[in-house]
Amino acid sequence: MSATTAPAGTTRGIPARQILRGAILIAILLLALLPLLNHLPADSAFRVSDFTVAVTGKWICYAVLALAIDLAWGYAGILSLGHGAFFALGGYAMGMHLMRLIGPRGVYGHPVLPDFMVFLGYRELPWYWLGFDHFPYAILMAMVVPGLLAFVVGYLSFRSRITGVYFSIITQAMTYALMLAFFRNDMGFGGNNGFTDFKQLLGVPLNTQGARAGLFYAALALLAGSLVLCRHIVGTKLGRVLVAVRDAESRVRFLGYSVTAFKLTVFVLSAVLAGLAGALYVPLVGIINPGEFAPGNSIEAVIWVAVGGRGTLIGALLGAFSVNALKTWLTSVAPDLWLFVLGGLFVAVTVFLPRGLIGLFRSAAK
Amino acid sequence: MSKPGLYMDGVSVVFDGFRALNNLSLIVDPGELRAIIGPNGAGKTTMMDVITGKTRPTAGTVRFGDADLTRMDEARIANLGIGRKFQKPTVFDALTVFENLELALKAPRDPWSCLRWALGGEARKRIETVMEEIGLSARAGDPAAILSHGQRQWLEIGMLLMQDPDLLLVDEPVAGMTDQETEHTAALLRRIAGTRSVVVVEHDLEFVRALNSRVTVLHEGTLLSEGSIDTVQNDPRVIEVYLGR
Amino acid sequence: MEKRAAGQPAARTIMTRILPLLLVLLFALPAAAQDAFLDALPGLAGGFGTQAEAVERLGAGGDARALPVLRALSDSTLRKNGSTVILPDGTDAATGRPADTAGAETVRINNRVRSALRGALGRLQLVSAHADERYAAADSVFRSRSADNVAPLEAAIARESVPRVKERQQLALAASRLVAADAAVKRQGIATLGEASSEDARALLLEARAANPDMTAEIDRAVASIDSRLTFKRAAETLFQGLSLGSVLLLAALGLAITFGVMGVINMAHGEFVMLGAYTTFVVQEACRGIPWLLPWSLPLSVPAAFLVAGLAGTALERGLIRHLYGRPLETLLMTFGVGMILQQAVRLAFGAQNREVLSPAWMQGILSLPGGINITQNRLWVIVFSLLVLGLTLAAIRLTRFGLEMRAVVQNRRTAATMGIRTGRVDALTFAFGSGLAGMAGVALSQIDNVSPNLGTGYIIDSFMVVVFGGVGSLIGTLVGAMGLGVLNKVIEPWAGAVLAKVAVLVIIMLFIQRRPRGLFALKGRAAEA
Amino acid sequence: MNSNITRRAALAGLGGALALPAIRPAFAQGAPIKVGVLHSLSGTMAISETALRDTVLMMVEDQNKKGGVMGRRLEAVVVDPASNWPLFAEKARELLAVSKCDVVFGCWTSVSRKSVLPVFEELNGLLFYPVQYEGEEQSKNVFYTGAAPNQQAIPAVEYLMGKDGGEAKRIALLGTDYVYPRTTNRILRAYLNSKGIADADIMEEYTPFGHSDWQGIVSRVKRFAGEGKKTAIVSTINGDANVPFYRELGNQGIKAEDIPCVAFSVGEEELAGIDTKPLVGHLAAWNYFMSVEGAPNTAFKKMWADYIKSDKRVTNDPMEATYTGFRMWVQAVEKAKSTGVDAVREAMYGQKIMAPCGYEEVMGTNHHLSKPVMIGEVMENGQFNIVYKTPNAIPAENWSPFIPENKNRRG
Repeated sequence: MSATTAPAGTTRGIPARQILRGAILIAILLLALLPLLNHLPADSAFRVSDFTVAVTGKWICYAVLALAIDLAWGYAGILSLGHGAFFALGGYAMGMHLMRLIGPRGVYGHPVLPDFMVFLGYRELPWYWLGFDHFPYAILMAMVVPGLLAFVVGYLSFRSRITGVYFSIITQAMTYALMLAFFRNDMGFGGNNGFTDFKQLLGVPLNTQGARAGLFYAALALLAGSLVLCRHIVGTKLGRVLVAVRDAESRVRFLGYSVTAFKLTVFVLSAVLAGLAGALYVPLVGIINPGEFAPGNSIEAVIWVAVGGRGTLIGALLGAFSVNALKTWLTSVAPDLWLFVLGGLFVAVTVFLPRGLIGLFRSAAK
Repeated sequence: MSKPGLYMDGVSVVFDGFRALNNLSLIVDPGELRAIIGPNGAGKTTMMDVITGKTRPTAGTVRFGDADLTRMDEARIANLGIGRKFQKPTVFDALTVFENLELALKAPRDPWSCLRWALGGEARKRIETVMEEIGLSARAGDPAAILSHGQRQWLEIGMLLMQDPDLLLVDEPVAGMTDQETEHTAALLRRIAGTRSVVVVEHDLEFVRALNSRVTVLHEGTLLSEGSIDTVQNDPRVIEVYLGR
Repeated sequence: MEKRAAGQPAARTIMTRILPLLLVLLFALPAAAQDAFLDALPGLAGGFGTQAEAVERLGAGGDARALPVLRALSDSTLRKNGSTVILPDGTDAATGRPADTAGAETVRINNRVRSALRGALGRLQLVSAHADERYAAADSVFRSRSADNVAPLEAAIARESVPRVKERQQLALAASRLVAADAAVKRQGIATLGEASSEDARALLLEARAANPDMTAEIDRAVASIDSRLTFKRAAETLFQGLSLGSVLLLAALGLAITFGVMGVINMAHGEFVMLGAYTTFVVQEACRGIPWLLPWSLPLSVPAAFLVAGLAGTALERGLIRHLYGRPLETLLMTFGVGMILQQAVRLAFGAQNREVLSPAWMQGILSLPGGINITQNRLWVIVFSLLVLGLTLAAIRLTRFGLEMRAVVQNRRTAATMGIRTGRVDALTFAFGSGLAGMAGVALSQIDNVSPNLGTGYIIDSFMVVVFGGVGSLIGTLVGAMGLGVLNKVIEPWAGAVLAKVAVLVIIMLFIQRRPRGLFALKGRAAEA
Repeated sequence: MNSNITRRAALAGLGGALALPAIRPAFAQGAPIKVGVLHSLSGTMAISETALRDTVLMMVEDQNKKGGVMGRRLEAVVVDPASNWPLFAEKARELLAVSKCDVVFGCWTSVSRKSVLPVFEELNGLLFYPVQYEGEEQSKNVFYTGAAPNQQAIPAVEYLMGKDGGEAKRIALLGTDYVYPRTTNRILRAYLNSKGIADADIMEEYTPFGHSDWQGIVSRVKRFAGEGKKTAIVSTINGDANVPFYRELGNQGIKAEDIPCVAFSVGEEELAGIDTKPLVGHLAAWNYFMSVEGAPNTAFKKMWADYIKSDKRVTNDPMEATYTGFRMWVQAVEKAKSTGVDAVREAMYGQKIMAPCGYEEVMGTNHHLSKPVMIGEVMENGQFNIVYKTPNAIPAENWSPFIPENKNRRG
């Protein structure tokens, strides 16, 4: 919290908060060590497998997505069930860049067109593919496209005072519509198969330990940066207006704040963060496909935040890591039963732990 | 530059065939303190809603100075200098008393300015003064959620003061207050009224008497009677409405 | 004279090759009809080509013994042992004596044989005692495109007393005349077909157009005349399809209109309740298998069963979990998503991931032909009727019953209702159970048009929410109009945008509409709505 | 009956992941050979893929009864990629890098295969892919035991245009909008053009996954058929969408005699969810039908019925392809005397096996199996009446000559 907060009466929370802050720092440092441990000899007890590095990198991207959702939902009360769409759009922007980089190494050896365009009979690159051969442009698009979509949908909705579950339903329909649209082969995004078989990024071949470590650190940097940014925002008056909007939207209006502008700001920012997370996610997992737009994905991401504890930022990270780790573990250990465990967890947390795991820790700390 | 006044002429609001306001006209001069009374369903709250932009009138003119309020949304109207205190005290539970007042403080209201906002010494002083006034200095760091009902009323009045409006709309300010607090509120409102217009909606006739102001009586969405409290109390139409036929 | 229609050049060359053989047979027929039956019979045990030929000969012979043989062949109950053809009762079709059934195998046919079979059976059944069989026979003859049918059809028409059968026979006659050798007869056929309003008649005419260059003008006129009626017919059918899609949406959304629209509970497991209803239908059907006379009624029986099962599941969900989350709709949404995951996997483990087969009773199959040649499918019609019935019952339950009154009271003012002695907890549970039960009933209907699989519900949940929001939350009439409107809109867009874009377009239109009217088509107005 | 199997599968998964020693007859020596199973057990693809998981587990159990491979026990490692494509890649990496699987049987959809392909190539793993697909691919780390387009689509259309198939002159290509139908239809269009069928006589329409309202499309097909030429439907409709599609065909009274419909993705498993009476005579093209006669198939069907403890569950083409692939892999390992991927790959080329379809199938150096093509007509009992078979197994053309760009292909 910022210094503007009045000094009196808040002493009780401080030790717990410091412990938490220390824990985050340690966790980030430990994460930063992972790729290094990957280089240890295979027989070392501390060696971390390729799999662990890759899968942790993926979780980091999910954590950024969770952070973005928490900023909008936990602080401004905007529950978007379409954040997966922003994530996927960012991913598609990066995917388009990676496809352009394949160049003549594709199966059909076409110098410009990606394979799927060749066998679907495209003669030339569609206009919206132009420019994606440049990395900065692709990164820019990974932010602009989700941001723009969030702006349009947000502006129309917030202006019409569509709130709460109605907004959730609208955003859910948005991601569903996008999923259907991206499944169409005629859209020029590879249909159901999406983009795969990437070769390189920034001149580095992708399927190497080094590239994976690089991507891992990029994701970690994005996570750290997003966390710092989000914490800063929620510490300013902007953050306090957002909380006010969450708790009593119309009261904020009578104070003279344009609720639409504030909601729009945070929603667009959140979408941009989600887009960046998606952009890093794609080279890490090696595929982007319209399945990422599936409404279930967005709901799951919101559930990570709920599990961790919303409105705390750290809870979002905790939720994203714990739920996904659990999912990775269970889909191998109990392939037939993991849905029960995960579904049961979602039910239990929402009913019995309204403040999530973080709430549990905090009450334990007191 | 003179302070603006409120001007309502022929205002009607129709919900699904039900006339909440019916051809209501009302003028509040700059600096005036005005009490508005009326039985339940008389249209008091709807009138406030129309002035603050929450409800669009079906017909009629609402002006504040030169500004046409029927074309503006709540935030713009608030920024024109119209503040409102709700019947049910609405403060931001998750924020502290200090933060609640800080949000209300008159300052640029766009997101970017809020992001770059830093609390200056003068602003802090103003907040502290108001906290003093509303008797919440000791609770500055407590979240509003743990305040008592009366304290929440005070906090909301404090927020209204922070807004520094030219017109205050106050809806039942003394509900849940002790007699002493009620007196304190009346005095406060009388004092404020010197520099700005104040419209108070209240049921408590003792409190209205204590305000010592012009009184407007609403009934079924129209103006029934207007004048001093004594004039109004002796108006047979008012007596009929309040005591029934 | 040709035995079969010769529309295409390829078919024609083949026909000319076997034509001499057929002609010989034809002339031999009157003299030795009985021999022809016995001659043709062993052919049924041969290869597909031989079979087809044998079938045609059996049909042309008009021998009474051919009918049971051909029927058995069509039902795949005919068996063969070497070249002996065995009827279902175990007798040798040739001799009528019990046959050696050891090692006998079912006679299998393919489409080519089936096609010949239809023509042959059709001709033999023109004289059937049942009007339905005669109708079907006329239909078969219509498709078999053989000039040989002219005489039997003329005879049949002369005898026929049932108008709809007669009409069908006349059409069949026209079709048969179309391939006649005589030009005048042909013209007669063209004229009659030109008055029909079916795609089949149009196809026949166009087929004849290629074969008869000298009659192009007349055929074109006839086709144009059909087309003018087809435009109307197609518009009517599109409307029906839209209403049908709408009725599916209505069914899926009705339960939500109660749980979400009335109670404000976002139940993401709603689709899973629909799925439970569909599986209940399956279970009821399997239970009925033991009692054959009950089997056709398993579907109607499933309706109350599905209502109960989904309703009980709903009660358990409401009492066990949702009631702890009242006033927190977003948490309810997330929680019920978890419940949905669990239900889906539970059903997958209990019933397997594969689709389950739910039969359609005979009265739901096939096509209903309306005047003007408009064809509507029976099962879709039933779904529309069913959806309107369910809507009617729901409205009646809310407006006319004590429960409905209490429900409305609790929705409008919980505290006042409680002080008046209404047990609000019980009303909540019942309302939610009622909404869930409606979802279960939707599942019964969906089992007739979609997969009965654990994923059944997932495909409907978003559409259902959109319908409720579009129609106006809290308004059942809004849900009806919303569902039907979206269904028709979808079907109108579909032909020129394709199925995918039509769906996307409808979603975008709804989203834009909701921005303009956040409370939907039938919004509750006034102070109550502001709260 | 079914929960029994799933529980067993779950236990197998547990055992695999935790590496619990199974109670088994003694094996000669050496660590167990790990067999990865990468099929979706939840989500949209579970409907098709769970049967393949069971098939692999059945094969592992059977092989262990025979004493394993080279005296070493086989151990199945089951994971659930949950119909989620990035999860497929993640699970593939886990199977190879963490569980150290020597071979993986898995994937159904093309996109799942495309998703795991870079992982298999990077870590030099070995994948057996058992489903018919669009071709245009050949990875040294994958053996494709399902059909390429020339082993399914083209013979089927040839049949439709022949005398027995009704001499179709007009073809409606209906498919789900994804790469397999798109590519297959592109190949078919080129093929049909080469046979003198003009573009005006070809209708092409795509629908989304899980499309459930076929009224409009089926009536458009009827209209398309109303042009006076014999019309047939070629369906590449995928998975869930088939049940409502066939129901609509039946309800709108489209009989196989009038407009036959030949499908490439509809097998016994899919028909299990449909009342097949109105569909009698509609066709499917595969390389195997459960109704194939002969000793190899009888043995296969018995093995399945015994394993699944039910005589109601059907076998289908991808299961047969899984079976064939598994047997071939065992033969190749025994020939190479190693489970090393490079050694096994070399040993795979030219492997022969008498497959349940009743033909001897050979693995080509193009990583694809030679396969016979069979056309079956739907019968009332949900099985197929085989109306046509190629005399021999046909080698796969995974790079279709009907796709002109293949001329520029690298390598």
